[in-house]
Amino acid sequence: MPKKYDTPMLDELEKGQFPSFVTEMKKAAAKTDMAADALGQLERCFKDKKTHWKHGGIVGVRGYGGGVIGRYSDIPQDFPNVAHFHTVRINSTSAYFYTSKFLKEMCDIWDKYGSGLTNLHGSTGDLVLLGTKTEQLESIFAEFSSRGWDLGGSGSALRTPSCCVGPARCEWANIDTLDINYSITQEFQDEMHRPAFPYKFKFKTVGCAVDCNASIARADCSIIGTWKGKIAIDQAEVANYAKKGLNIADEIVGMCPSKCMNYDDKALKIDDANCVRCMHCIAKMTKALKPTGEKGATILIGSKAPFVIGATLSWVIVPFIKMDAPYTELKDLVRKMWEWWDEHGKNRERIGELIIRRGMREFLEYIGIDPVPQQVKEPRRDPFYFWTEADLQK
Amino acid sequence: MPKKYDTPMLDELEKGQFPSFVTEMKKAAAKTDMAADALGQLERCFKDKKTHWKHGGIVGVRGYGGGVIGRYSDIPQDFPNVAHFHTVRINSTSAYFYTSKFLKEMCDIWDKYGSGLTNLHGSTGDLVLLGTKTEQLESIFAEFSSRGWDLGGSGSALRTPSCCVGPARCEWANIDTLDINYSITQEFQDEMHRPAFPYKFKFKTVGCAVDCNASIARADCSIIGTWKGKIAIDQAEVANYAKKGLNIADEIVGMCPSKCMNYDDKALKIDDANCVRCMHCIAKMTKALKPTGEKGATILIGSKAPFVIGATLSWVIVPFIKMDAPYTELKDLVRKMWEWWDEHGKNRERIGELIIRRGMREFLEYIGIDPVPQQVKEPRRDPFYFWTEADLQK
Amino acid sequence: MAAPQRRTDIGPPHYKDFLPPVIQKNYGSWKYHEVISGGTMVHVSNSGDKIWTVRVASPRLLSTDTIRDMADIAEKYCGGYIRFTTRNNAEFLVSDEKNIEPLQKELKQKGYLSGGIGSRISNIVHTQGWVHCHSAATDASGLVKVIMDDLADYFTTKETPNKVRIAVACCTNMCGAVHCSDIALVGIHRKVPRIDHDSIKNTCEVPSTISACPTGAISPDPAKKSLKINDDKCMYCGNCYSVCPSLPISDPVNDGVAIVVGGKVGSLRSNPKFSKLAVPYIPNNPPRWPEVTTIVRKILDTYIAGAKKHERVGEWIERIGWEKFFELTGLPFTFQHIDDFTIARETFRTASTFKW
Amino acid sequence: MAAPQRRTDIGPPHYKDFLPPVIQKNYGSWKYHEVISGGTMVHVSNSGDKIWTVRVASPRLLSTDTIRDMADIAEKYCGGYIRFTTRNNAEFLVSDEKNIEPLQKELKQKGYLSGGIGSRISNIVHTQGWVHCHSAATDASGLVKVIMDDLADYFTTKETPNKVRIAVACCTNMCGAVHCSDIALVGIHRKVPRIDHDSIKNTCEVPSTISACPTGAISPDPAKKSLKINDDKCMYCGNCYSVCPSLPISDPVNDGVAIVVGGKVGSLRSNPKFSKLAVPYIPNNPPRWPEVTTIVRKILDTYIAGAKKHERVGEWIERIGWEKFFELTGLPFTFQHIDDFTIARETFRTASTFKW
Ligand code: SRM
Ligand code: SRM
Ligand code: SRM
Ligand code: SRM
Ligand code: SF4
Ligand code: SF4
Ligand code: SF4
Ligand code: SF4
Ligand code: SF4
Ligand code: SF4
Ligand code: SF4
Ligand code: SF4
Repeated sequence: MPKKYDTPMLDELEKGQFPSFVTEMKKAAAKTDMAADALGQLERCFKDKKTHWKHGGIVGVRGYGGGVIGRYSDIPQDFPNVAHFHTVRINSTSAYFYTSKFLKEMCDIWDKYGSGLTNLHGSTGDLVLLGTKTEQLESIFAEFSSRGWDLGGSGSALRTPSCCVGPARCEWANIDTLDINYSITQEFQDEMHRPAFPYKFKFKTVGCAVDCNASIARADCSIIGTWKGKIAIDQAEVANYAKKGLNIADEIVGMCPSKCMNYDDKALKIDDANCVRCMHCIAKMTKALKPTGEKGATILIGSKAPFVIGATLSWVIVPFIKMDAPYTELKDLVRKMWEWWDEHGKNRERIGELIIRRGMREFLEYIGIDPVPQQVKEPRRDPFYFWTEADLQK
Repeated sequence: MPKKYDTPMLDELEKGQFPSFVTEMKKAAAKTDMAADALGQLERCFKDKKTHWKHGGIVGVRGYGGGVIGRYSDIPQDFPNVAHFHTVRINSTSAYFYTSKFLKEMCDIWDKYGSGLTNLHGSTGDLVLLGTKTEQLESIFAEFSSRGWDLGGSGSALRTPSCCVGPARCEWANIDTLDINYSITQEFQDEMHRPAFPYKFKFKTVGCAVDCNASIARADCSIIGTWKGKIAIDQAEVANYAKKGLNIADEIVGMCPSKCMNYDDKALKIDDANCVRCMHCIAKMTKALKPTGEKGATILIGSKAPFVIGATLSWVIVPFIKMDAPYTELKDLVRKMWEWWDEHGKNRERIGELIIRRGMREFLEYIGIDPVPQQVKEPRRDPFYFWTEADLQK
Repeated sequence: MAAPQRRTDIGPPHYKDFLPPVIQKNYGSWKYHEVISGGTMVHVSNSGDKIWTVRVASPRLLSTDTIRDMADIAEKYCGGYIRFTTRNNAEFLVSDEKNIEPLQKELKQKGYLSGGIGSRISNIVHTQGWVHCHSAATDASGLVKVIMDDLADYFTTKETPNKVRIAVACCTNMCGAVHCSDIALVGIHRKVPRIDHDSIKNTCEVPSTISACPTGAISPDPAKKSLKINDDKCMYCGNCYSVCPSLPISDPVNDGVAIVVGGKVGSLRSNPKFSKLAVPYIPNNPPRWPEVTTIVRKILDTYIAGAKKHERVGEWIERIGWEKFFELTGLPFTFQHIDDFTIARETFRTASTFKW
Repeated sequence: MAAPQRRTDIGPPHYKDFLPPVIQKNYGSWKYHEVISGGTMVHVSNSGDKIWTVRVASPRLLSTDTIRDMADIAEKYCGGYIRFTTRNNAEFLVSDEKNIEPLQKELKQKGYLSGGIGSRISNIVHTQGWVHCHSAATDASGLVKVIMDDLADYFTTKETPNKVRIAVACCTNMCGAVHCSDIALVGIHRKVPRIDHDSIKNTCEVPSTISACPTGAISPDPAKKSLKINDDKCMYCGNCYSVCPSLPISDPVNDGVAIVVGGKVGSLRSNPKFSKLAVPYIPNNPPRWPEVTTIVRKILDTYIAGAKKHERVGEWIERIGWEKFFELTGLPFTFQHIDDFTIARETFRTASTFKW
């Protein structure tokens, strides 16, 4: 029977409508010593208004340089069962589809070797197993890998790629997000498991500009599905929407960012050449509007959290690229990017920061992409710029 | 009789509809040796595709540190009369109003002591006398100052302030631009004539946000007239504009940046609380619309040319300030700004650059202005910021 | 039980093995969807097949007991198929219409909270907090719980003008999408890191610690074989502590929470936007952070009252102007709101066009 | 003639002494104005008084002969009153309606070009160029002349969708409002400054030269008691030459002209905007720079064909998108167009919303 702690502050967080993480911790605490001590220490954190975790050291499984986050308590004397409390990152499936069979197996393993606490999922997209001891890591890895599962990324490595639900259950997917995500993950296993980059690298793939995976905000490489062609209009469905009370003039035409729509109470028209494919009209009138023509993706690079130079959003590198399996063009492009980053990146410098530091030209030239206006919101202001000898000869 | 040069290239620039500066130079060249050599050297520049002027040394009049730009030819052997070719900056009148009497006197003096070439006006706003020799400077100064005229600014000093035509001939002036301009100029004579700032400082005053003096782009301190109150609407005149073919829905209401206008083919309405006072509707329907209420100015700081960190536009420091003569509040504020700039500014650092370097807080606290949302387009993104001990105590 | 045979570099299993048959059949061929209620929607394929999704909230931090229970429910009504969303909700994938009602009933009876679909508030993307991270300036799960308790009606039934995406990160490393969320909370410090001169030589790499500082506040202290911090330049971001354990920065009295608002990631109507600072600091007041929930509620209410249909928080604010945002919410505008970081000048108001 | 008595710090004369009587009387009390023709307008005061303005082009560089002639004309028709505009045109201020026609006639007959009022192209704000500046990478007056010759019809009679403000600066010090103009030309260099090691110690202050370099390309060369320039970092801006005469940068073969577009300073409809790079380089081809006038004309024609009434160049481009601007004008998009200076990242396209 694990030790029980008084948790008056945390108990307050079992009240209220929303499901309580404290209840979850208590459930696990009833079963494992680790979860019990985790709960006890958390109560202490609430009381002290500070974290009681220390910086992690390097722990992991044989042959891998990542996939486990080391974590130690700073008050192990009080909570000995979380003296070690490492996290194991299991590489999730594309778009987080599971079978009950797998989930139950996973629970069995985790109750046996770990705290019984999980995160479904971590922010990057791993199936996060929260809290175990160093000596359990090899067993956990053997249990999972023998069943066909592998660890995700951590450290200066490729991190677990993730994607939106896309073609599996969404009518707007322009690309096969699940397959791209799977294919990238399989292709770059070495880059994921043996950290050798200047810093972390993340892929996120989404089927359209709605971006249900926040790819543009938190992926070094954001792959966003799009199309080249017309938006097909089913005028009967347009009429239906109007009948059901959609104010097409205000809610659709009036909110179109490129002002390329027209509606005269009879027919809706779109000037496709001026559409920026923002997805608003399509999302709000899904039965009436459908992109047609060539499908592919826009590749954007560089988003990340604020350190060191401030938060960034990914920006366009390749406006359009076909995305047919096995995605060789994309993979080759990514390898080129990594080569350049490996060569010039400083320790803890993300690829986007490096591009900002050394300039788009060097990056684009290295990866063999031409400059196009789609890469910028607007051209530069100040007329100071570099010329190469080749430019001058021209 | 001044020497005559062949100017085949420049002669090409006497062709065409627009008045020719070459013709002007030839007129002067017929009278003065200096203008003749200036013309000859210019032809050489056209042929060589490069300037033949050298860096200027420090020249000036007794007791002043500015007002004259030294200039020397790099081929004085070929053009001895422009071996020296200094520029004298005469402080122009507010809004460049002149009498023929003064202009003629000016011409007489200049034919006598200089090249007979002028700029009406320099970009900053001086009446620029183009080209004279060091030994003439005192006489020129005596001639002008004895007639009530003074030199303008140059070097690390206050530069000649300038303003739009404003109340003198414009229905939209919210402030007395000419008087403000005159009053500032008189107040800060010492700052203009004896360079003691870290770098140059420019004032430009305009009567409204139309900004007919480009104040927001090229003044360290931009003073822009505005109002707090309603836009009075003369509906009869509105109807007149409509009758005469103005498409009020498209051209006025549809172009209002704050979308605060409404027109139903009968009456025009403005939601004044949401108007940003952009001046579009007023400019296009001047007979129908008129700002009312309290008049004053917005004070913006910091615009300049691109060196060193890139071009800047001035930004709001004081959203609204009353502008009644003798403008004491403004003058005191400016003195505070200068104090802070003097204390912290590096050599050749404009005040705007200094604010960017040290942060708005330090600047605003020093000059005693509160932070208000009107000073920013949007609040900061990245949540890293300073706290003072006083903040923490609060 | 003998240890099973480990394998390496196999990657995750193929996703096809986890897709319900109706999805396998209609993969990439969905025609449209309809939102049936706050927690249920149906997708219809070109073939006419349908799949219903019943979404329930999850605290994300799940015990194996709860996961087993979800798996049981999935077996009962969904052929064993279940998925999780990118915002950590669980989705029961139903192929047979007649299973929906019993499923919803069982979920309700077991206390699951169904919702998050459509123009509503969905789950809060968040991070480890005091549950697991050494870097946390506040707790994450606790904040999520108190905010979602307060706003639960907007998860289940009530609508907002458009989706409202809330995020929480426990420090400025921002392991969530805080920097692009409609409303987000982030843990911050307000004191200069303390320097443990004794341990520094063994635990920290000096050059990377120095270059971790965004403001260049850190320099070597050769005398002490340690580091120096220029207090005037330090803005308490904590990045030095991320790379050097000997620079602890957490401080129970001065740590707390900042609120940023108006970000988004989708491109609908307007481009992706960064969140911007609304409230620079609220003290940590666990377990229920009442000041935080009050302010979040105030911001949300103001948005709901003022926004047009389909406007996201950031779109609404940009339409009315930030000056009106501060006026309408009653939040004070302080020196902290004025940027002084890398792109500060791009945020300054370079026009006299604003509202009084 | 004995030298007159000098006076100091008296400032300019009072403006009132230079205002025509009708302006003095109606000062601050103007009611409205009407544009009568490309070169004539009338302002009407609340009292009913009127003042007519007849505007003529000026090359700005004026000889005393021409100024005297203008003064004579002003005496004849304007009671001696004349003013100059902020864009260097001359304005004859007429109080008596019957003087207008004779004035216009005399101006025409003497070859003055009347225009610039209303939705037209007004005079080009410009700088010294080879006429007077040591820093000039191109000539200013020459460029102004050839462009205005080409576009003179738009000064006198033809209309543009809104005012088109053109500027010319002969180097990147930009002594005009180049950085915020509808269309502007700026002289640029394309080679690293040469270092005159011999003269440098006498002519240059080392620290200010080093800090003048926006990219940090300059460092001391203690061996030579001189400076070093890192060629890879130099972007040929010429600022070092501004502070140090021993770093000449001008180069007849590689100097030339860049074109920037889309800037404005007024707040009407949209906020003040910076100009952005349209053409990175056109060789200096005096005396008439035919490549420059062709491209300026092309940009202008495309604007006139595409803009809505009242749209400024920058507003038109922002509506259609920069990708369309390059497509419609046929101007090539090059590496030089992509910013790599201080706020580069703010110009990157952080959205997948663009036009093909
Ligand atoms: C577990 C997780 C948060 C969560 O609760 O979900 C997490 C937790 C940590 N992150 Fe993170 N990050 C997690 C997703 C993210 C994300 C979001 C994403 O990936 O979509 C970001 C923002 C996007 C980005 O990559 O910039 C993120 C940005 C950071 C950063 C800042 C990186 C930067 O370039 O600025 C750090 C600092 C670092 O790398 O030293 C960091 C560091 C950390 C460390 C390893 C703490 C540290 O300083 O060493 C945290 C370990 C906590 C622990 O003890 O469990 N974490 N981290 C997420 C990973 C779970 C998973 O694998 O699924
Ligand atoms: C004469 C004039 C151009 C003209 O043809 O009209 C001019 C001419 C010079 N400017 Fe200027 N500037 C002139 C208005 C401007 C303006 C426009 C304005 O004032 O509205 C600007 C841009 C706004 C600004 O202040 O930033 C301007 C920005 C510069 C700069 C860049 C300053 C900076 O902070 O980046 C320099 C470089 C310097 O100061 O060393 C400069 C330097 C110069 C020097 C003194 C050259 C030098 O490097 O020493 C030029 C002397 C030329 C000559 O030989 O005659 N000039 N200069 C203008 C002054 C006439 C007058 O007094 O009326
Ligand atoms: C299930 C999920 C994808 C997944 O792979 O897991 C998903 C699924 C759908 N999203 Fe999403 N979105 C999901 C995360 C997102 C995200 C990412 C995020 O929140 O981090 C965004 C971007 C938010 C942003 O811009 O900041 C997102 C912005 C949208 C929007 C755009 C809303 C807007 O107008 O700004 C739509 C379109 C709409 O609602 O009209 C949309 C629409 C949809 C549709 C209707 C797409 C479809 O046709 O199937 C799906 C059901 C909508 C719903 O839940 O209301 N989804 N959706 C994610 C559910 C998260 C959750 O549990 O709540
Ligand atoms: C005379 C002058 C002021 C002065 O003190 O000298 C002046 C005078 C008037 N301006 Fe201006 N503006 C003058 C320079 C400017 C400038 C500054 C500049 O060009 O450097 C601007 C800002 C340009 C910009 O935004 O980049 C300017 C932008 C305007 C506008 C706004 C146009 C727009 O919609 O963007 C108006 C309003 C309009 O035309 O409807 C305007 C309107 C006017 C009115 C109608 C104001 C009035 O009611 O009297 C005046 C006559 C208009 C005309 O010429 O068409 N004036 N005007 C300047 C004449 C310069 C010239 O010779 O052409
Ligand atoms: S990003 Fe697009 S394709 Fe993917 S789930 Fe969202 S709406 Fe569907
Ligand atoms: S997708 Fe967006 S830009 Fe295109 S027509 Fe629809 S609303 Fe307009
Ligand atoms: S800035 Fe305003 S007040 Fe001054 S001249 Fe222009 S329109 Fe008139
Ligand atoms: S001044 Fe500008 S913002 Fe105000 S009502 Fe007129 S057009 Fe709209
Ligand atoms: S946001 Fe900071 S404190 Fe929270 S999990 Fe990430 S690194 Fe740890
Ligand atoms: S807390 Fe941030 S600003 Fe302060 S010293 Fe550390 S890294 Fe630098
Ligand atoms: S722009 Fe440059 S070259 Fe032209 S006058 Fe100004 S400083 Fe001289
Ligand atoms: S030309 Fe400009 S970039 Fe090159 S060394 Fe000189 S100041 Fe630096």
